[in-house]
Amino acid sequence: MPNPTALTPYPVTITKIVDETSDVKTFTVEFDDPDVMENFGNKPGQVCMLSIFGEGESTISITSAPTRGKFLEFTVKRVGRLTNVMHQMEVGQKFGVRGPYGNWFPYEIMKGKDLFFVGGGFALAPIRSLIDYALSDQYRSDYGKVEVLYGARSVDDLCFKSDLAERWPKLHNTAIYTTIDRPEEAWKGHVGFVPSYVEEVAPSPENKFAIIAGPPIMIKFTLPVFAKLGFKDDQIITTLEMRMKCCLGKCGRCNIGSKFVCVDGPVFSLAQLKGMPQEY
Amino acid sequence: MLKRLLEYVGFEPGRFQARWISGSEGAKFTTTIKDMTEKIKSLGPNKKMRDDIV
Amino acid sequence: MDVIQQLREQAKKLLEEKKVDLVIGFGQGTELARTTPVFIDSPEGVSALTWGPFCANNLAKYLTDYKNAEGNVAVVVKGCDARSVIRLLDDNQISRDKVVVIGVPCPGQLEWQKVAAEVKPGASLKETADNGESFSVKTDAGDYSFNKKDYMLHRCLVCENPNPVIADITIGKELPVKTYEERFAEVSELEQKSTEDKSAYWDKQFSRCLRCYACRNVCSVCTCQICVFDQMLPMWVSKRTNLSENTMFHITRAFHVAGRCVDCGECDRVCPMDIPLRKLNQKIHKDLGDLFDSPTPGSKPGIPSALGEFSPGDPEEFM
Amino acid sequence: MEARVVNKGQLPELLDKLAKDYDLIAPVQEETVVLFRKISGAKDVFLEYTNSDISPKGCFLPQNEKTFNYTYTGDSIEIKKPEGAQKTVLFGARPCDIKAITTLDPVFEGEKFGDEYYSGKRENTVIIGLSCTKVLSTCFCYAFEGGPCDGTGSDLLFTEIGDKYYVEVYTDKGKALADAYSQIFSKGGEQLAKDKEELAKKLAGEFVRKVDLTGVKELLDNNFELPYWNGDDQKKCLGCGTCTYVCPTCHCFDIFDYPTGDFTGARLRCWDSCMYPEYTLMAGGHNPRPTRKERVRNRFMHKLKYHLDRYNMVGCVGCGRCVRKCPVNIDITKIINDLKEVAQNA
Repeated sequence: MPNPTALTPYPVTITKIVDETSDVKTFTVEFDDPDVMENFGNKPGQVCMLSIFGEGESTISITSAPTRGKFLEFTVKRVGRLTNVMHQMEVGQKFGVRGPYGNWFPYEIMKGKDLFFVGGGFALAPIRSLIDYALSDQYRSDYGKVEVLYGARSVDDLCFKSDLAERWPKLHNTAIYTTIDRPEEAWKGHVGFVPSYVEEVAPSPENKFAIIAGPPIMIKFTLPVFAKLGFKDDQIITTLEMRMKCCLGKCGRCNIGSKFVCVDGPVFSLAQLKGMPQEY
Repeated sequence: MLKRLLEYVGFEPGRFQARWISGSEGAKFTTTIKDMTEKIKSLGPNKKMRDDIV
Repeated sequence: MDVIQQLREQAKKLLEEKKVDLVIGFGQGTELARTTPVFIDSPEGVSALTWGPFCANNLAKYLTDYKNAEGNVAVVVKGCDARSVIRLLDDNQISRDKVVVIGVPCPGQLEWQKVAAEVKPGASLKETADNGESFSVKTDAGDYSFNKKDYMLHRCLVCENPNPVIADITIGKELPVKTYEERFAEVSELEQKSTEDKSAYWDKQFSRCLRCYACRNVCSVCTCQICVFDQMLPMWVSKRTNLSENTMFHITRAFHVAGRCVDCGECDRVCPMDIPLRKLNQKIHKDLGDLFDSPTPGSKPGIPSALGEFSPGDPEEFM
Repeated sequence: MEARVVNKGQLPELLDKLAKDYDLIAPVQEETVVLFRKISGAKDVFLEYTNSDISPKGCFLPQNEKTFNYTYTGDSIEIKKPEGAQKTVLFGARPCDIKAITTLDPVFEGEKFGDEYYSGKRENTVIIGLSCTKVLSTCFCYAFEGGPCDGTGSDLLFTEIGDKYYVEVYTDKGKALADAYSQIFSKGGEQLAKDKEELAKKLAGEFVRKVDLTGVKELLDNNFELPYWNGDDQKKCLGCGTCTYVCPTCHCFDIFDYPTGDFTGARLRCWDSCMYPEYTLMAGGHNPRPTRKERVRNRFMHKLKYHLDRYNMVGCVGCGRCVRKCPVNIDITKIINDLKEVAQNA
């Protein structure tokens, strides 16, 4: 029988808070009850429902790969009521988490392929779980070259600076391309929008998957670039964001056609998306 | 208008009062507040629009 | 030529001469005794227009949807609907030159459920006629007569003015304006009751409310951009139904339209739970009369909204 | 199929007994509206109705429901759940409404995750259906394999024949209840079975609303952007929630927290409607269904296609409430017939 108590959140304690940018923070949390973490079994790309009692719940993707350890990381941008309260919380405080929900990146069929990640703004978070998974010691050998192209409006808006600058470049067979929209003196790296940068880097389509996540405007201009480079629709994977309340496929609001993003998604290939009504 | 509407819907008269008191009429202010509190005390706790969440 | 013929002629002319790009009128509904709003944008489409004792909707509500659309709009209005047009104009919700008002003096509207219960199911309507005290309804399964006293909507029994007070085109002849000695009989009768009885009466009604907001969405003068009950940030009121939030909703809704409600009675008609909302609005109309002796809003152009204006003669109960 | 007989005269006695032993939910009349409420005895029951104004869906998915109480101080979290569902009997529901409950089952119990609140009530409730004796002009349950005397989903189905009720036992739960009150549920009744067949045949001929679904699903499968959806329906729709709140197969709900103190409160669940503008409004301001056209299309696509795609059951049971209650007479049967024509000309 499917888990009937799915609506009840489990308490977690905040163990670390990293200020990614002025309005984006990454929370590292651990379950108070260790064996909840034990058989939590989250896979890269899945989401959780975070509960701040008194404010409500919000769907946030797990940004830490399951291989990183007995904790979960959530990157939260200050947008609405709940996220505002979260941004005032300190280490040691608790909130509720339930999940994991949704499907996950098809890392099985990605085995033996190169991976080209494209992230925009703080939306690098949902795909970071797959990046770390692919770069993890257990599974690194399963994947080819791992490239990450990441862009943000300005230096202050760059998320996961330590991963981008120190941790990821040192790992085997990786290439990190970071860009900001407009030039700033302290910035030596590439300047320009993500779509044009992808055109510059011009990844070859064969034996490669492109995983894209970012604001709709960025995705709108990046997809044609990949098409021009010869990527077929089922080689391009993205993760969607929708308003969600139950995250269990019942409350009916996150539907695109007959698919519920919270149960059949949030990870979709471009081929799937093209087969669905353009209402998202 | 609102006072009559509230009474029409079943709030006790006197539970809602409106007074125009200028900054200099300190005395009138105190008497008005005193009258109101007595009136409301005599009416007892308000039963309408009670929150039912326990 | 009967009203329906004239209606179609006028609409056709307006569309052909490009005076308007859209005519909003009544079309035959999916039940014998029902009509449904139709939006006609081509001269050939006017054949869908109809008229009769089943045109209860207030079409003025749709004018706010087209206030920024390019092109003009014609709308068919009854006496009560015309008051909505005036109120929308006084509130600057719509611009006069973009609207062509087709006024039809209204002999009263029947309650479709009551008529449907009498008529043989599946019959289709042939024609209707107003015979003063009753309506004759001819169908392909026999003819019926419905006397107004029992089958008409209550609001039509105390209709203030069947003739549209604003109309660029008037179709059909003027109808006598009735006067009533006690227009607010129901309200006064409820006013006399004790506080407990009044509270019990309204608690019983409001406890049934589903908060489906049909009464708010059908109201032609409810024209806020984002209603306080739809706001998420901050979330003033939840979508939960309980007596206290339902009571708050109805008091707030009635008070927000105080001085602008034209008493078209649509909120009362569309409520799926038959909550007597007109009895609530009528109380405000009665107070408007008593306190500021202002007539029903919209009954004449240029009446200031009672809560939007003040004059030295206003009563000052609160001094 | 086992059968029983109950004399109409003994119905009040049965209902009084049920009201004592169970939470009895039955149709009552308030002013001019027929609703389902918990009643204390037979005197409150009102059975002279064909289609109640509100469906008995609230018996399983109440309009408001508390999922749990919480005490939260930022450093400690405590969750207390309400106690489970009581033993309940739902009496007097019509076949179309009961069939609607069977369309809700896969949503709440079939997906990857269950729902303890819904399942708790479902297991603890005995459904006693009541066959129709009349057909309204807005009824079209025949179009969805239902029928005025169809027993799908009922534990017991009463059919009024003369001064007796012919009772069909569909499930063990029903049998257990019938046996528990055996002095009222007398055995036999086989000869009444024929009378029930005649009643069913008579009623089947009384439907006036012609609904023909052929070709509609296929048309909707291949066409999302149909010009039909730009038609009058989306112009006249007022965007109120009436059609979804009276519909027995609508299951959308909203979850939110209701603080009752600085650190205490309750997480509540209540009905929601896809016709409201902020139903899909996201925190960032983006709304995938911004105008009434998308919302009206989504509602009817859900009823006629999406529910069928996910659970292999059409999302409508033909009760006709939305047809009756829509302030501007948007009619799902007209939409089905129009779509059939669109499919034929395509």
